[in-house]
Amino acid sequence: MVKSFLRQSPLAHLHLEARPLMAEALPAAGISISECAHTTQIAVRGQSSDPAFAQAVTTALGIALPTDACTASGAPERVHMLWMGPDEWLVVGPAKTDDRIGDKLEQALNKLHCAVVDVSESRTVVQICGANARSVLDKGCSIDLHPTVFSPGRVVNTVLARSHITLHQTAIDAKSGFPSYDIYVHRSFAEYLWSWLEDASREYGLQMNP
Amino acid sequence: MAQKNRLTEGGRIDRSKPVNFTFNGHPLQGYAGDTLASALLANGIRVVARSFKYHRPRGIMAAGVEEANALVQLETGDRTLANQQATRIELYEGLSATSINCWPGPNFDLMAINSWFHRLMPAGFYYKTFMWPVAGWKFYEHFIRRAAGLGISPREADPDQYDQMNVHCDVLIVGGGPAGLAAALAAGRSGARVILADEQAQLGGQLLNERCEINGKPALDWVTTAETELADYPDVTILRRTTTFGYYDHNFAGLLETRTAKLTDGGEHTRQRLWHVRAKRVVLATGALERPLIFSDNDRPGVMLANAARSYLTRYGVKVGSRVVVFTNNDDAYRTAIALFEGGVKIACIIDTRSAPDGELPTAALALGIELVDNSTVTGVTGGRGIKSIEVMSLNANADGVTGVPRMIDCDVVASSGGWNPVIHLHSHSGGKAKFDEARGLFIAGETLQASVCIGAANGEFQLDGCLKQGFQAGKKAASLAGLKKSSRRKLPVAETIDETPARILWALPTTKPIGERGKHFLDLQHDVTVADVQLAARDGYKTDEHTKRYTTLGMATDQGKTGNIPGMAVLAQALGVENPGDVGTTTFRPPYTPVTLGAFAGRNVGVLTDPVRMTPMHHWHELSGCTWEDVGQWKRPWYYPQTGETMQDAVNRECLAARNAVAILDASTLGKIDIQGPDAAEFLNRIYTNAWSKLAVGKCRYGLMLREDGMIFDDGVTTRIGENHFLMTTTTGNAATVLGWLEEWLQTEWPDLKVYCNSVTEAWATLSLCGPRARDLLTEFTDDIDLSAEAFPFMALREGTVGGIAARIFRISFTGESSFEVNVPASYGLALWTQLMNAGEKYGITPYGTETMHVLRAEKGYIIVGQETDGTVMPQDLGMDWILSKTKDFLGRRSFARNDSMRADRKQLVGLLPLDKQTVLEEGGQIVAENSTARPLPMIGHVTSSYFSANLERPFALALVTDGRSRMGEQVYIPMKDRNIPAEITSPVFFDPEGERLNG
Amino acid sequence: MSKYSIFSLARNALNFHKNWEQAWRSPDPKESYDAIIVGGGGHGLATAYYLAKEHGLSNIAVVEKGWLGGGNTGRNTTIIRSNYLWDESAAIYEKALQLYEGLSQDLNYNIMLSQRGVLNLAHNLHDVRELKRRVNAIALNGIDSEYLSPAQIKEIVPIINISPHIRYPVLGASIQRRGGVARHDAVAWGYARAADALGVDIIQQCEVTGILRDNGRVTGVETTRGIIRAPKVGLVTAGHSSVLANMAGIRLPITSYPLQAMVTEPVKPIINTVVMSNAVHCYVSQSDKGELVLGAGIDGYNSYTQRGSLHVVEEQLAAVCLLFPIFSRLRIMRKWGGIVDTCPDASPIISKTPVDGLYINGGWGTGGFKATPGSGWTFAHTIARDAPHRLNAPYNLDRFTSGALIDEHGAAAVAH
Amino acid sequence: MLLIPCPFCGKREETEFHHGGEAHIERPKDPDALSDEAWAEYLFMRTNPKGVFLERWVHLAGCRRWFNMARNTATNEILGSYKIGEKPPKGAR
Ligand SMILES: Cc1cc2nc3c(=O)[nH]c(=O)nc-3n(C[C@H](O)[C@H](O)[C@H](O)COP(=O)(O)OP(=O)(O)OC[C@H]3O[C@@H](n4cnc5c(N)ncnc54)[C@H](O)[C@@H]3O)c2cc1C
Ligand SMILES: NC(=O)c1ccc[n+]([C@@H]2O[C@H](COP(=O)([O-])OP(=O)(O)OC[C@H]3O[C@@H](n4cnc5c(N)ncnc54)[C@H](O)[C@@H]3O)[C@@H](O)[C@H]2O)c1
Ligand SMILES: Cc1cc2nc3c(=O)[nH]c(=O)nc-3n(C[C@H](O)[C@H](O)[C@H](O)COP(=O)(O)O)c2cc1C
Ligand SMILES: [Zn+2]
Repeated sequence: MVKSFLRQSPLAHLHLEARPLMAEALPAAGISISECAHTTQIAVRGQSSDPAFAQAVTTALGIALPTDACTASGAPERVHMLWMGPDEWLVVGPAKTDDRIGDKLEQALNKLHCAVVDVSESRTVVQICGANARSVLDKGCSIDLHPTVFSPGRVVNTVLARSHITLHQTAIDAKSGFPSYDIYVHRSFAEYLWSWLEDASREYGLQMNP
Repeated sequence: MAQKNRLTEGGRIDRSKPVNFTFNGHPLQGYAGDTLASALLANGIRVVARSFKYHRPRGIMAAGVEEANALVQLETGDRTLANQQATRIELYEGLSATSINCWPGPNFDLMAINSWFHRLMPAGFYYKTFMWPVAGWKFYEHFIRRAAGLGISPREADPDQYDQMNVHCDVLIVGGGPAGLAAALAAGRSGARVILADEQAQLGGQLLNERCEINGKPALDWVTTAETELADYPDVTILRRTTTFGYYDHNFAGLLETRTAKLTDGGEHTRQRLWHVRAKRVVLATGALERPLIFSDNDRPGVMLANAARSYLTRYGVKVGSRVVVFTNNDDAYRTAIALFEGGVKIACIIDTRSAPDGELPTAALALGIELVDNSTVTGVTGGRGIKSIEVMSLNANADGVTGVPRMIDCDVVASSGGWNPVIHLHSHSGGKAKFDEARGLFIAGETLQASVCIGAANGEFQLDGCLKQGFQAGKKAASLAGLKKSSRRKLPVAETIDETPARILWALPTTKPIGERGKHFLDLQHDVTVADVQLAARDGYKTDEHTKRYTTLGMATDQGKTGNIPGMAVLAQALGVENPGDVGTTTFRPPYTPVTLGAFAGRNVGVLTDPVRMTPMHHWHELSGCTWEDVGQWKRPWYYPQTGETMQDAVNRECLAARNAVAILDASTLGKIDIQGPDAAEFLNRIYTNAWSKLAVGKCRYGLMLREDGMIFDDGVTTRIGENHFLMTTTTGNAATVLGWLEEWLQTEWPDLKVYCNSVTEAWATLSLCGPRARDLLTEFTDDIDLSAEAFPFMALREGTVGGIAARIFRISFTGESSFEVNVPASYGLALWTQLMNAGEKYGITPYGTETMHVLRAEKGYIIVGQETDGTVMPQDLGMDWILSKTKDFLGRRSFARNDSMRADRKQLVGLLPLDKQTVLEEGGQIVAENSTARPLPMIGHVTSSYFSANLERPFALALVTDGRSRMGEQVYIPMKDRNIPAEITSPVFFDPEGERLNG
Repeated sequence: MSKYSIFSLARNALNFHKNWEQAWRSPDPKESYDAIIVGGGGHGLATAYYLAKEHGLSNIAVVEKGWLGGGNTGRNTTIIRSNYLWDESAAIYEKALQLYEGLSQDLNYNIMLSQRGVLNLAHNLHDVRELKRRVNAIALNGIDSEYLSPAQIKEIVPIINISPHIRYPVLGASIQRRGGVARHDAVAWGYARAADALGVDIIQQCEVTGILRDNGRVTGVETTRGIIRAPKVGLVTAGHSSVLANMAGIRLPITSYPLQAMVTEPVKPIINTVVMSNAVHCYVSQSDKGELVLGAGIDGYNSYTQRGSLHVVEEQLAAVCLLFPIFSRLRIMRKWGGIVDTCPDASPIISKTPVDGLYINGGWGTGGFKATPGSGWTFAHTIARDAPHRLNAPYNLDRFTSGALIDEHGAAAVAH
Repeated sequence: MLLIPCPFCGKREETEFHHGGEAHIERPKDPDALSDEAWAEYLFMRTNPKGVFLERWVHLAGCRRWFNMARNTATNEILGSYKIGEKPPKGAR
């Protein structure tokens, strides 16, 4: 029904895919950033104290409801769920999954007092990783990202430079110890944030992934 | 005569690396490792600057941050820096510095004429004069301003970059002297995350200036070992050239790092980085600053701090003079005498205010054959641009006068020491108290409000061994309080303890005449504040420390009184007859510890990164179309789309006509959209909005008005019932976040029992608003699953389906008064749909329109804009919107209608205005008067809120708020402008299609 | 009081300035007075001065917990102007400005009033509309007020960036040429000296800790230096308005916030006027000594700490660098905070209270320095006559009940 | 620079929050029953104490939750934060 080729991420006009891949040119690049466009994002609101609610979410998605503050559940490359607040979660599905997550949730939660809102269009995701990823984030973010405090699976809603973001540490490279993060940013702020990241990364050498 | 005062060996400079620079245009040479000050001294330059008020010649008086005299203008053009302390400028190749505040130069300065009038210019003289004639101050001020001000500001934009970094740590250690280094080692060994910051390029603090030992080896070896060890700990960060400039609540500190050795130029790097540090514990190992002795004409070039003289010798291999007098009240200055003596400098004598000092250090100095003149003081200094000799006399029994025969001593330097002041600035910034140590005459840190501690010299511990011990202890304790229990059993370093005998604290030293009558006893060298000034302040009645400071400007210069404040306050205490200077106290310490560049505070929030520009999905289409932008909150919205050759009015006319006669399209994506769900959603809206919501049918839209509790209009918008328990609210662009906040606030804090969830979906949707008689025709081409006919899809209804193959919601709502379709599609399809509509709409004359046309069209209909027709003082009744106020339920703000002022009959009311000449577009913000008069004051009855030329009405028109406006229909009023009063008639605020036929069409 | 002049200065110079009289005495508090003014800021001292001068009430005391002028009077950015929107505001601020214009002579103390003009910038169309509304209203009130285009602004302030492409472009400005700055400390000291000469007792280091009442009437105050009695007590304690009112069982519509300001290192004259931008919360002028005096917006939370948060200053200075890119390399030499008492309508309170004989003057928020003479003048009238003057009648406490607020928010997100 | 303990997210920088004024001011159940004075009291009158202050904050950039906090306005010392509906920490009353 939907002509997906008409779809444009908020950074599409920057043609990031066409920018030279600088990996070879800059072997020491400390930062790599890329846009991960068109993920499915469903805001779920409900009472975590209500076992029926938690159960229904788990049934629908096959992953547990993260009830601990600032945590995620599920594997980042599959459907996963981010804690956004004591009664608020963000369900995230990879870009190419079908859009049925929302329907499944709605069905499962049908009878409960809750809200399921498809906000896939509200934000885009910028992925950042590399040796200096933490330093780049530190330039604009007041969250303590030290590995003893912030590790894979941690999620925070916070401020980066002058925009609100959700920051999710998705992984840490076993060999290098370098972290990877997903940054969720509202689409109207995306270009600003991208410019900011490019600027902050410059001193470390920046590599862009398609 | 190259570097005539440079020793052939010694110091931490690199003689193999000469560095060329110029001072006041003269080419000179120093070495890598020099500061500008040490290089100037090496070259025998004495007069570096002129003083602020009297333009007296001044030399270098310190070797660090406390320098008050030697300020220079560094470089010229866009990279120039004003008022830089020569003592803190690391020498670099090609450096060029000039003296400030003097003309033609520091050696001969025309403004020195001021010093002839010095008697007329005591503290606060300007309060007592310049009052005649009444308008005279403007004239005097002009000259005073030109004489004041030190350096010059750049005249071009700053080419350099600054940035910021936010970090957390277990322990922040400020100061990398022995105490700070020891603390860092101890904390680092326990595995803590440590930041060690020192303002200097090298760690070591006071050790850099001394020739002392730790563990029986040169102390600097220990420093190097410590640095190496610290470098091995991944969680220890050492920041050199980094000043902790401010210490704020909850252990937050601001640090300024200068990132390059070349002070003026960031090159490829950011020039400076401002660190935000949030620490669990803070250790302040900021050392102590030596204070000078205050004697007559103590500002002559060549009078300097004793430890500075030592520092130039030991650290820079520079002899500060050829015959040095050491003048002291304590043992420490004897170190200077010994060091200088051993470095080959002739010591004319040591003058001590004490009688027969017999400590280890005096004994050692005397053993070298240096002459001691005890129980004495310097009573005068001869030589204007450099000391030639000094006069010395014995102190009388009370030490408040002198006795005996004056003795003249030839010398070119007086190295003076009045003891040391712990650097408690940071402690004080964060709310910590200072307490006076009477025995030693110094202020140390008292109670702190933060998780912090002062150690080492900053804590009044002046013994190296004690500093090391305190450092280790503090570092360990801080780490443990931060939660790290690992302990190390390494041996602590030891240093020799040299017992020092007590100092004899005398503040202003007497001379042969009463103070102020012979020479000048300077307290604040940068602001030319003398002991006599402080005494005058006390006499004039400015008796608190804070009054004296402000009356005399003591401590208000760029050095913020690092050397002058404490003696100044002590002098004040004496003048007031207060025995204990602690009872007078210190003036408030404030950030920054040393000055911080504005650029560093701004960080990267400059240029394109100043503030986010929020963009809709169609932003770049608008950009390419050449639209003119309007800033609305952080959004950019197209204001109008001029075509070649068009004026703004031409473009707006064209857009307006298209909207009423063909089809026009607006990007309305910026409107706030809030998804509201839950069984109590309708009840919630009943409370928030002034009208009733329970009976709104699913699929229908309704306009709503929100009030603050004081009854004033706060926002408006259309809300649609999407399902039984599901609404979609729209808000004004500028208020989107505020309204969501408002809803959450009421839900969470006042009505937690309501089962409602609110979620922002503003950004999820692109909103394309089509209006005009051909809108339906165009849209019909794009949808086959929605019946767009007026019958099937009436005004104020919602339909869901597809548009151009994209899932869409269409609302039949209108802000223009035309038949309209607001098409909402998922945001990432917005641009595609927009482009398609533009292409397909060409045959209908589709015209994109901006906010200006939107405003004209809505005003033609008398629709208000919150923030334009309202200003926080307007109630719905004032706008004739009583119809929207429910009589059957309570809602926010309703109670306020019953207040006296709300019920006044003569409130301002919304009306229309038609300029009588049918030509003049009234000024928005124009005031309205009833009387055609040029008298001033002239009573005003209202103001123009919106005003436009209407292409559809073929005339200008306006909306206005006018006192009792609704009963003035047809009255003539005037809008006074500079040159004339413009007559206009009061009308109904609805100018177009009052029956609303087009809406439903 | 011996007169200050160039002649007295010369005369005293011969004597090494040893014979000056004290600017004011430091008497111990008497047991009772006809009136007590609590708060030795500019407003309190002006009130005392005008009580003595205009109303012949000289058996009065000004009681100050710290040092004279140590409150907001001593920490403000000294901007003076009278270009307010509403008639009520224009009237009282203009009265103040007119008193300022002769104040140095009236007090025989040079307060260095420098009428170098005050500009208020507009950065978007909404600002422009609001500014024009104000300019027109002020002019009709007979007060000088003009609207300037960017090019005209550039003529007056050559160093300002008027590029239309910056994030907050300068689209226009209002100017009041009679506006300017004055030496804040001198205003307090000048009033203190003149009031003292008229017999007013100025008592420093004396904190009021309680307000004595009997049967709904005020009878005096309790202080750290004992009880002082008086049938009339005026509270003029700015940031501490609520604290004092609470002592008399009165709650006020006031919240106290930190407000920060700062000075740069001194440089040769670079800006000859005062530039304010409410939209981006910053304002700039250059003092006679050469520092740029810069003010920020208020911090976001109640506090009595006289210090604020760093991010507020950072945001403000980023805006300064945008408007004045040449300032980026200058350095902040000192920054500080004051405590401002803000009212919901950004207008002050000069009023009787529910307690007989107790009067309050406060709520000046971020903008009361400019009002000092007018505030003292009307408050003195209110205390002396037990009834407000026409100029301050609108500023009564009742307005919060009736709803007749004087909303100067448009003007006064930051109203310096 | 306050470090504010959000009861849900833990300690975060002041910049993530928005201050909501005095806590525990309840909206009158029946506004019509109030005198103008009582309504003005609810609308405008505030304690504004120097000392311990019970105030509201919202974690705007974080979990978007409102909560209460006890803070000493004379020192900025935070005595604790607590959820809406809960009682202030000991020592704050
Ligand atoms: C940073 C900053 C910038 C500003 N900029 C401007 C500006 O540019 N233009 C402008 O017009 N206004 C400005 N203002 C506002 C202006 O400073 C104030 O409105 C004005 O100074 C208030 O004067 P005052 O005499 O009422 O208060 P204050 O000078 O504060 O005097 C009140 C006095 O009451 C005393 N006091 C308090 N409690 C007690 C007690 N219990 N017992 C005895 N005494 C007590 C205090 O110690 C204080 O001295 C600014 C304010 C600040 C903080
Ligand atoms: N005998 C005496 O009379 C006497 C007096 C004072 C000091 N001393 C000697 O001085 C040494 C004191 O050791 P210490 O470690 O306590 O102090 P220190 O003076 O050796 O070190 C303090 C360091 O802190 C730095 N610093 C100060 N403020 C700073 C700030 N805001 N930001 C960044 N860096 C800052 C300074 O540049 C310096 O490097 C000992 O060797 C002691 O014996 C002796
Ligand atoms: C208009 C104005 C100009 C000032 N100029 C200076 C100055 O040149 N040097 C300085 O050190 N402080 C200056 N200050 C700040 C004061 O030193 C002081 O910080 C301020 O009055 C607040 O008092 P406090 O810091 O003692 O709390 C100035 C203050 C004001 C209000
Ligand atoms: Zn939170």
